[in-house]
Amino acid sequence: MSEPGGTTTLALGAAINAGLRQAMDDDPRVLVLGEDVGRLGGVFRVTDGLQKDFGGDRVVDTPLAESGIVGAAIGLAVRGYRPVCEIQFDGFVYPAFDQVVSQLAKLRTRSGGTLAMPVVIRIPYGGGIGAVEHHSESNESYFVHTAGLRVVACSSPADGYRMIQEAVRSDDPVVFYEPKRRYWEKGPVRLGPAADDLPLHRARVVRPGTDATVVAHGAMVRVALDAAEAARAEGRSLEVVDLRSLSPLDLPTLVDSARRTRRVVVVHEAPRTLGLGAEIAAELADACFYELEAPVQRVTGYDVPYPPSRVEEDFLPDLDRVLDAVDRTFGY
Amino acid sequence: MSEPGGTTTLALGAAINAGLRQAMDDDPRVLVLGEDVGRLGGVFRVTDGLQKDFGGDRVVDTPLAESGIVGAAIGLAVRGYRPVCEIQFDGFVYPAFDQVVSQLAKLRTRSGGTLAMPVVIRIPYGGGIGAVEHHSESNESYFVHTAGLRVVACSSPADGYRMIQEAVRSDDPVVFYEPKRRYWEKGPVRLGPAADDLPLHRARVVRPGTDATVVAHGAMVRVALDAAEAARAEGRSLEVVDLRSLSPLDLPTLVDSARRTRRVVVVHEAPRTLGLGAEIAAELADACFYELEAPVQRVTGYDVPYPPSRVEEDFLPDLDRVLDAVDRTFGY
Amino acid sequence: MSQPLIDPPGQDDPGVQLLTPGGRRVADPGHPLDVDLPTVQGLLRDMTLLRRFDSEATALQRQGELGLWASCLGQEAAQVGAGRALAPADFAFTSYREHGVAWCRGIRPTQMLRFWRGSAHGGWDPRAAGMGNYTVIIGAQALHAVGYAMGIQRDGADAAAMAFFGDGATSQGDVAEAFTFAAVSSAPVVFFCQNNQWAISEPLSRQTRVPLWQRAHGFGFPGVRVDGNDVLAVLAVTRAALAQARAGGGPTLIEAFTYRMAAHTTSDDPSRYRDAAEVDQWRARDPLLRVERYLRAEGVGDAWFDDLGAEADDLAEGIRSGARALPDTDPLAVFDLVYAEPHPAMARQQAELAAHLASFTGPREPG
Amino acid sequence: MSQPLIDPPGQDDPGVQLLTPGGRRVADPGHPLDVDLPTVQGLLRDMTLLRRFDSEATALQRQGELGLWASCLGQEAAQVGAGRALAPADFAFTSYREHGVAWCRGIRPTQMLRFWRGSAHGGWDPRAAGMGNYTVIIGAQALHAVGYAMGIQRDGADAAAMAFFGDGATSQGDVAEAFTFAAVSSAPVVFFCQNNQWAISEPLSRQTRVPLWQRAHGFGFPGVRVDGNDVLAVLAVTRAALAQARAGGGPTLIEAFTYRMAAHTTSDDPSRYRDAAEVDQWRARDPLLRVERYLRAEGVGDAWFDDLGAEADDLAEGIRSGARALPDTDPLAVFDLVYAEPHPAMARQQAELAAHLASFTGPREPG
Ligand SMILES: Cc1ncc(C[n+]2csc(CCOP(=O)(O)OP(=O)(O)O)c2C)c(N)n1
Ligand SMILES: Cc1ncc(C[n+]2csc(CCOP(=O)(O)OP(=O)(O)O)c2C)c(N)n1
Ligand SMILES: [Mg+2]
Ligand SMILES: [Mg+2]
Repeated sequence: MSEPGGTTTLALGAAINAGLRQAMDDDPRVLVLGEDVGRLGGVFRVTDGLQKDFGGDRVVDTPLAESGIVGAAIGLAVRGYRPVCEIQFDGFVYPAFDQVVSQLAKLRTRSGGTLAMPVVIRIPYGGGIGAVEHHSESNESYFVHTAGLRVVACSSPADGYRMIQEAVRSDDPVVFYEPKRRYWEKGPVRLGPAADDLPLHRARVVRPGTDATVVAHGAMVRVALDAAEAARAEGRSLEVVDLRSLSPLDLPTLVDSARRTRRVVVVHEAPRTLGLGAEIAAELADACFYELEAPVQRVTGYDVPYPPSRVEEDFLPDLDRVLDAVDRTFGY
Repeated sequence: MSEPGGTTTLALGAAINAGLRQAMDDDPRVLVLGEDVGRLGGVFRVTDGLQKDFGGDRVVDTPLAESGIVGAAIGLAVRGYRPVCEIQFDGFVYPAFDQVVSQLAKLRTRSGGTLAMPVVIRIPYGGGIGAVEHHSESNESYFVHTAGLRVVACSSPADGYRMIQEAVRSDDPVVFYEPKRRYWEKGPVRLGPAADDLPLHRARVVRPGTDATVVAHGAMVRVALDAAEAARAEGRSLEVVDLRSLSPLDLPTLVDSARRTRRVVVVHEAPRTLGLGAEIAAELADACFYELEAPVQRVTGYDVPYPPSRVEEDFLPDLDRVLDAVDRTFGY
Repeated sequence: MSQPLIDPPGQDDPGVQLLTPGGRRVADPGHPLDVDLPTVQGLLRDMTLLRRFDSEATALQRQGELGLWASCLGQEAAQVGAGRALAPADFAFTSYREHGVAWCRGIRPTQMLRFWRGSAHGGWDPRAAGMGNYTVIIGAQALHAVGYAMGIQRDGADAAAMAFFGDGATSQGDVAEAFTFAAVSSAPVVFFCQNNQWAISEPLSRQTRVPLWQRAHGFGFPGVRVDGNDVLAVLAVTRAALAQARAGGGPTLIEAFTYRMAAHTTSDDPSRYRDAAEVDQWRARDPLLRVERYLRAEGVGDAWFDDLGAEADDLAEGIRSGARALPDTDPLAVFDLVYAEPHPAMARQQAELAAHLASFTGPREPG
Repeated sequence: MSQPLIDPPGQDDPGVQLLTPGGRRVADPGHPLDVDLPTVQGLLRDMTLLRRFDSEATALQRQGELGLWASCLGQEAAQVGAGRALAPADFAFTSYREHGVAWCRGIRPTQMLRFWRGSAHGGWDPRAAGMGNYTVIIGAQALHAVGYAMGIQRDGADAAAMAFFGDGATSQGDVAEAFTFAAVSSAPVVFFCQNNQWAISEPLSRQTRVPLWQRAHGFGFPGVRVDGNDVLAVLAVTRAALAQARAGGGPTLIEAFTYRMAAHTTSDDPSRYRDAAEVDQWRARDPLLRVERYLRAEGVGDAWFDDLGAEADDLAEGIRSGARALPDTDPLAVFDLVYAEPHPAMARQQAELAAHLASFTGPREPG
């Protein structure tokens, strides 16, 4: 690591760790709650060292109960704290669903706007790490459909470092998705304050292009970029948009890109039916009815429970399926 | 009530009651579980009289715990029973979310196809009855997005009577939505067996038309029909499709209608973002890219927690919003 | 196979009692209470006004002014005893029935009625009142109380949180999780369970086969049953539990043994599931009557009671007019409540609804 | 404010014991057990083969043949004692660590390894085996066991269900709800909690501040602690609880006091959170060693132990070759598993994937 303000190279997991550390340094009311987040530093080590440095009162190993974690975080928020909850794996958030959907998401409305809910729920998500059942899910749709929540996903160390800090600073509840299969991938991170950064809820054109747009988030951004690189060999220029914010969607950026390229492919690991691709397809069909040369294509997980790991690669969206979908948009 | 086989007039709630009674008569392994389903007959009286006639072992007043209800139903299903769970109101299903999504929906897959899960989860849903918080939600998207579940919604007494029986007969888990504001609306019901009925997962064209299609389910079917009637006065012929099955969607029926009318409006009470309208819009945009004269329009709840009842009518899709949307489809 | 319903044992043990149904002050060495006469008068005043508010609200519901009402009739002592045990720095998280607790926190009846009228989901600023808004999802608030108490610990504050819930709620996983979180962190929280014997139509035996106060022992903290119709006993037991919590002694579960005298809510018809005789039995243990008897025996005269009656009449009149005058939420304001920070969908949809509402000239067709 | 971690009392009470760590048979009047020598030999055989399977699986994971493995090292007595107490008509619902229970239900190691290899989510037919598939979501299976037991009641069958879970699982709301459902319906279910002192990195004190067996009392049914490293005691206590359940006596919670000798799973590094000294202490209470000592004292000679060693070698060899030969799930078959009845999306997406897979000629690029 280098000096604050300088640029260093970090893996995604370490970048989020650095961001959390910065957030805790900046505001003594930021707490971390979860299973094994303390001494172990989390099963992915994203909270590594935080308990040692900030103590057991600020980095709390909770009982094994997700509803309890989120419910307690809500109470802490009422008391003025800013809890960051870790859900150990995507598939373990469901026991907390009621507290997230009926309490966390609704409390500001219920209180007539008097109670802010600055709670972050970190969820390592997605497949590709050869894990057993419930450890590879992409369940963002449930939260994107839930009014009162904000939902984001980071795809790079630089974004992981910045976005976690912005999520912690938000006075609204933020579900923060971390693409676990990218935890160990490294990238440049500029430490320290950066007022000029892209706001949390803006998408980013990570590769400009002219012939078609590929929209992705989290781990799928790399797949989209690889597809764009491969397409270049075939003489096609693909624009890649990293959504970053899943709720709200940055529609202006999406519409702008769609109007320019006139062809759109959305990629996500979540099941197809009512995955984010549905919303993006519906919105773009509406906003770009005359501009689109082809219907928005969806490259997604299938509508089955996440498959056993020995065959997961067949089920995850990959470069070939993305390129096939791009081809389809040229078939209209 | 008239003789079995004859046609009688029943309110929706009474029709579902009659269907449940028939299902319990037909198969001694059908059980009813829920809060207040026994002596009280449920807060909407949908299970009225069942405990009296079938006994406390088959109609079970459970402890006040939804995860417990669904979890116990799963165990009963493993033992060969066919439990019908009542969730008292839409907003109370979330404590059971883990059991529904991680267990009920996945157990057949997990067991390599050896364990069927013939469990029905009845949910009175939707707004318009002047209720307090959590009593007016339309949360079908969560379950439609969940692989392994089937999701249906009835809109009429005739369908309520038939569809509940088919749901109970299904060897897959079925989330069964009942539009609570229509419980007291009456309609003709043909009692007794009816082999020639529309299959559970088929949509129904409840009013044929030529100029635009309005797709709805549950309580919104009546709103769509009223809109069609009003449109006729303006010289427009609207086709109304009652989805009936929300998962799987009956795409052939939807595509057929869209190809004929070339204009589609989807109506639902659920919030707009990732509501069913998104999926239908995405699918129809894809399947009818050249046929649609306008993008699929969505008339939905807003992306806010369901509002206080004194203003709910402003938030529920109504005839005017449907007609406005139809108008919009003629503006392209 | 049918299993007979097991009656939770101890149904005839009312728990800690300091005032008999006949109005006789009794001592309980384990639960001392030092109250002067004006304090007891104050408690009866609270309960009397609360009962009047409650009956007024029931009437308003019948007149169509409220969408629903969940009566606390019969539970006044439990709610006022607990509510008055709370110190200003404490914080209460309740279900939908604790109007008496809200009353003690200084929340006005009309603020409470905003929820029941359908004008708003809340009705007061929780932080200003020291009490969260009504919570409808059974048991959810127990965890909020524990989290709040964990915050108190971190602040080093001299305060406690209190979670109120019903007998039915003890079956919810959230309540058990709250017990665990509170126990392992020794959080300054008091769990106050009003066992009013019914969860809508289900008797206590559908939720437990042992007295509820015993639940606490399995989690490693004290549980105590108190006569929930004895405001003095409730005050004493709750004060002690709160003091212990504030002093770092960890959580306590209080089971206030009481009875729901009215229907579950105005939508409910209890004649379908319970005997009038049972209700009559409990009428003899009325929480207000015993205090009145005690006060009269102590020499408080008619004049005081007449004044109180007049005050209740005034309150009722204020509630009636106040409830009718309650403004509905501005539909467009709903969009401003959801997020603290700007949100494009809220702006868009607010504009959409504004345009839609503006398009009406005459009355609208119902949906 | 920091609250010190409270050590759950009774950490030095191992619970019911019938065989000391030294191998001496002791009597417990409340827990009689009538076993002959061959039965004890059978139990040691089970534990020995299980331990060999376990170490073989750990090795296979290191070699990349398994994606993950959750070792049951140290918990053999708890699992085999409980597993052998089950009658054929009973049904077990477990977490992911109960390989010993599966072994006793006649499930073959290679069937179990399908899960850990990533070939399938299950690996056996639950109804044929009398045991549900591994359940990963902590605590969920406790409710399934109760529901199954409610079915047994309705069938009037002479059987019981058994739910296995860990110490950490006792914090989950689902487990508490299972206790409530079982208690109020007097369901024939036994809750078998293997308290192996750790939930990944969290010691027991993060989950409870009293011994776990006491949890049951708060719900109104018996709880008992048994030395989980004493296979005879576990057998006796579990047999008795199952017999009571089958006879209509309702649920029991058994806390098997044991220790997770290995890492949580092969992905875990326990050196980050626990002392080797603690592990060493528990080594002295090894569940196999004490039975060996007992059998040798009873005159069982080297020949028998040698045979057992040879049998274990054969088993290991079979596991090694069997695991490598395990077929992966056919990706297209996944679509056939989801629904029992025809489903258009399954058909469509199956065809889509089939076409996609067919399009590859060479190796694919990783995603
Ligand atoms: C999670 C959830 N499930 C079901 C309900 C419906 N419901 C409302 S009140 C009630 C009974 C509550 O009983 P209890 O906890 O004893 O409180 P009481 O009403 O007696 O004060 C039920 C089942 C709900 N509000 N929330
Ligand atoms: C709902 C849920 N939350 C979290 C996890 C992650 N997790 C897997 S095992 C485990 C610890 C379980 O501890 P315990 O119940 O004591 O069982 P043990 O592993 O010791 O056998 C955790 C937290 C999970 N599988 N499910
Ligand atoms: Mg009650
Ligand atoms: Mg453990």
